[in-house]
Amino acid sequence: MANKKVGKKDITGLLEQWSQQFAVFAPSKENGVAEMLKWDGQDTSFLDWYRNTVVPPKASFLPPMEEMFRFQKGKEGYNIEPPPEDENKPLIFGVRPCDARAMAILDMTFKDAYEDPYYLSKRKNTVLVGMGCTNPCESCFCTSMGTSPTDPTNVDLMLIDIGDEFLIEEVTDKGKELTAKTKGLKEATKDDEAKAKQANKASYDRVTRKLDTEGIKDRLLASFDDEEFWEKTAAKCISCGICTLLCPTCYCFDINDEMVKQEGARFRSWDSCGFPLYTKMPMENPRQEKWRRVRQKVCHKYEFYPMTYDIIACTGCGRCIRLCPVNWDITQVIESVPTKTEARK
Amino acid sequence: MTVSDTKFFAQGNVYLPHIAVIEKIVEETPGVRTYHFNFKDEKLRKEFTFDSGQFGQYSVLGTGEATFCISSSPTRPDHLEFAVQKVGKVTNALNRLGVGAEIGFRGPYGNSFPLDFLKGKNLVFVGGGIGLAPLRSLIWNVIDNRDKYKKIDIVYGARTPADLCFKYDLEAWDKDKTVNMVTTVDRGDDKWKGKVGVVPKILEEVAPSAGESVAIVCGPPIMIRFTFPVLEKLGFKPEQMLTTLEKRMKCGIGKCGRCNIGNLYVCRDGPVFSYAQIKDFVSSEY
Amino acid sequence: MEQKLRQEAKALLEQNKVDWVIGFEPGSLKFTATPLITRDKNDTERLIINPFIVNNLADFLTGMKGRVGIVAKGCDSRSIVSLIQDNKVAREDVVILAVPCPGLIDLVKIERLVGKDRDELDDVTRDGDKIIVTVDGKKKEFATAQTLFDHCLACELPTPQEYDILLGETRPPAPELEVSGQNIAELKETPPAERWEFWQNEFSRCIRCYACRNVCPACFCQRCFVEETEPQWVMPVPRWQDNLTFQIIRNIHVAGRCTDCGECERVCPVNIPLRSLAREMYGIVDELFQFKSGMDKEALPLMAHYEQEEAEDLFK
Amino acid sequence: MTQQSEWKPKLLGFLCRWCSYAGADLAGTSRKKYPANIRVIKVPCSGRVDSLFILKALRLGFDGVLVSGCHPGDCHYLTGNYRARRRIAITKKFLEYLGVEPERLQASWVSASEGGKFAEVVTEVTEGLKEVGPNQLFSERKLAKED
Repeated sequence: MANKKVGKKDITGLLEQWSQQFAVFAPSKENGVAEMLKWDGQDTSFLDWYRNTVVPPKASFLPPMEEMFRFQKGKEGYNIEPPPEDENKPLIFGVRPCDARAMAILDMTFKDAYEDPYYLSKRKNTVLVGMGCTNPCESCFCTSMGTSPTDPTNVDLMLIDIGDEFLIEEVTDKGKELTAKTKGLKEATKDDEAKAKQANKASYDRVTRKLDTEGIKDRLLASFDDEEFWEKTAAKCISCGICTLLCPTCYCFDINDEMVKQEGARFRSWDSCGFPLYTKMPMENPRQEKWRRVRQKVCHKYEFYPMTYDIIACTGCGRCIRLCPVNWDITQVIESVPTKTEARK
Repeated sequence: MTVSDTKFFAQGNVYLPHIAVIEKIVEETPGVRTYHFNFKDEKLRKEFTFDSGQFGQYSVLGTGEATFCISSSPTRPDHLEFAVQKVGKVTNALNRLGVGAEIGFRGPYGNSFPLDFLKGKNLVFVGGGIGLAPLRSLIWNVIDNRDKYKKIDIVYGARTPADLCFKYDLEAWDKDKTVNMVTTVDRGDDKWKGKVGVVPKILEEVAPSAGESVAIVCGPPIMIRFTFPVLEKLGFKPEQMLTTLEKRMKCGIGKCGRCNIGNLYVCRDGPVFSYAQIKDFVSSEY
Repeated sequence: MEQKLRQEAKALLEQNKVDWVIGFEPGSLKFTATPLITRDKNDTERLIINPFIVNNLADFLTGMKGRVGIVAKGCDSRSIVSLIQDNKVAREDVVILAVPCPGLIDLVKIERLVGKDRDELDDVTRDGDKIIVTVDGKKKEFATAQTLFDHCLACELPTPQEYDILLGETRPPAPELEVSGQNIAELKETPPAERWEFWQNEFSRCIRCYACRNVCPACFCQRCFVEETEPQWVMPVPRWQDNLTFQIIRNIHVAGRCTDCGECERVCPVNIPLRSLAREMYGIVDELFQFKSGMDKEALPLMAHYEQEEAEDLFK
Repeated sequence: MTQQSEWKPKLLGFLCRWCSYAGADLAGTSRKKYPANIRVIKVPCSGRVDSLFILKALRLGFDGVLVSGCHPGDCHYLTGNYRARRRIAITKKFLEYLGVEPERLQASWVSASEGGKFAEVVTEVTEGLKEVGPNQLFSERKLAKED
């Protein structure tokens, strides 16, 4: 496919063009941490410092809090009002391949059996412009999880850094449509694409952290009842929600109602299997102990998801490693799962 | 994996509840009430169908949503029933509602009892406390098509005689010659003349034969955990043992992630499971 | 000091004086130490003491059964004493291995000074009063006042008072309150309406991960008021009104228990300046009731005691 | 400002049943004049008032909260008001630091015989609230930047 290219100094112009049709979100450090914020119109300093955001792009499809519907209690009973059609068309600039792959993993759940209207409508309305990593973090291990710092598969457009320009790979029709309507893009030459390939190789080798997930599904199944192992693994965990709420492949949510006088609404908000009340039933709580909750967190991604969708629900973005208050490291845990895969008791 | 039949979606959105009106309330025990309800929307009232074993998400708008099985049988579609034990925020709110009050309902969700698999077999129902609610839907379904099934044994127990739910059903099944009704309580009282003992022990006494039989178990987790070994001792193979499991649920459609047992979601892949499906995880996750 | 710690910890386990040892071992990322909780005496070989042992290990005590040998810095030991005051931990169940703490290095400050993220630095070491950062092979020196945590610069008890084994000579407190309070100062000058709007914006970014609560040794309730559903005081959704109410009440609950260990601000993934709130409450409690949390294990907790005359001016 | 004159502050009073509630009764029976926009919750002791009640009141839209109990030393439960004093002092100072107007949380000691003092306190608190204006603290104002 004929790739395009754009100079790094023309990025501002490019984003301005796109801002006419889309609500452009780009990385920003305004609040002291990297996050996707509405692009303020001129700042493109993120091209130098940006590595990855703290809150993953999943937050624009499954927001930390979302109103599902409103209701009013009138004289003749309840009236339920679904949310208005959201017409804003976001464009997220700078999505990393690990987060893009994570959204493909989330799609599997939100499309399975019943379609989730909220998540899927946002997914359809949003354009994802990916950007290849040139400076992976120490905690990143995407190359061990079936993707790479420049993997274009799950975004509409993919920008690869080739010196002072970006090569733009058109991945989906939405992407082609976008570049067709965008002025000022140059055609990529053969040596641009050679430079891109060479840049991809360089980025790939800069991911130092490795993880061998060979046979992990069976190892976890075999050690599912190994309480001693799970207690040792969960010892230092403090059951906070960082590694799950900020994980791009975590999708658990809670549903709550609020009503003031005669009007109310039902909310959906992020939840975590690490929280003690996550499975609490009035009579008992199957996962009261911390080690059971840590086991669920690990097994869901490396055993249950593979059993159901034949893919490990982890893309090696490294957030859970670098953001954990006690430096609980998923790669160390996976390596330490007992290797004996003899039949279960 | 249940196929998503979208015909019962309210306004095309799986999460929006339909409005239903409570028509009758039956006090089963001091803590348990059965609600008879029907949809406000006439068209839906006629078209709504479900299978025994499926559940719904019931809303007290402003308080929250909770999961209960549909405890009436599809063979008696004039109204729908569900039984509620007063234990938490939504169940307390439900308890404050009277006849004529409006609740929300969305569903039916989950799979159902495999009627074809049960046809032509002896059926052993093992119920505990309010666990009889899902079984009740299947029992009346089976009794209304009595000729399709062979012997029926029902072993049902509760903590005390006052805790026995659906007493009127127990009497009806006791009178029915074609049904062997065994009721027990953990602790009897002076007026109680029936059996005394926990359900698994009484089941051992009843000792139903495993040949051409299927056992359907539902009750508190402790009862389920002790019933499976008894059934195995009686010769029941894992495929011959069905159960409906109860887990904390929020979405009811396999999205919010909390009702899993191993890789299976109780709401989407259940709530009816064969013991074969869940024996890897049930001991440590239920 | 590390060598002594390893020997003492191993001895404690060998002589069955404790069932558990809690300390620090090297982390899986550069310049991090991670808590080590173990019963196995061989694991004590991995125990370390370096300028990155930031966690307040007292937080683990409330969840442990049996006797515990615990490595404690000054602020950690004050948290342990505070837990003893609240009868959450029995003094005889705890063997405190005291670390005279020189103050810990704040990697966020170094990242701002050097302009590089922590995993791009080659080395960060401390030499007396200077912190030496090696990046791209070049060495840069910074003063401790520029690079230590704000709470370390304001530390009133670098060496635990309450201990069983002291792992080095006592360090006298040398608080540099002026430098330490810089980040907090300019917020206090802004007019009230602006301050409230500042906190409104900060807490609109909170995602309710509860790391600030779960990492805090003073937050030891079995079931937090935030998780109560009957009555539903605070909605469990990350809306700024509920996030702010949660944090206000949390700070009131830990008043007199918070020892300003700075962990709440360090662990917040969205960088909300939580220590400004904790430090303010720490100051209010000191100013109104001259109460220093976790200093004296015989003293009654703040809320379990009162004086005849106090805070009269606030009452009509 | 016209809006100011129609608007009357809504005040929530936590009155300890042994002293201040009786004081309020006395103020009523002896026809003492005081603004009527106080809603009263009778509490067994001022020590029963949790900071969460105060926050929840402000969260639900009350313009001000008054906590009133027995004078230190007269408490029916001996130490209830001492504990309340520490808790309310901390809550008051902390809310002021956060930017909440000091007039929004007031506390007073009113004994059963001080009907007059109760009327004065309520009048004084209501005047203070009139100056400060309606409680916009938790209202859904547009945030500074739309993110």
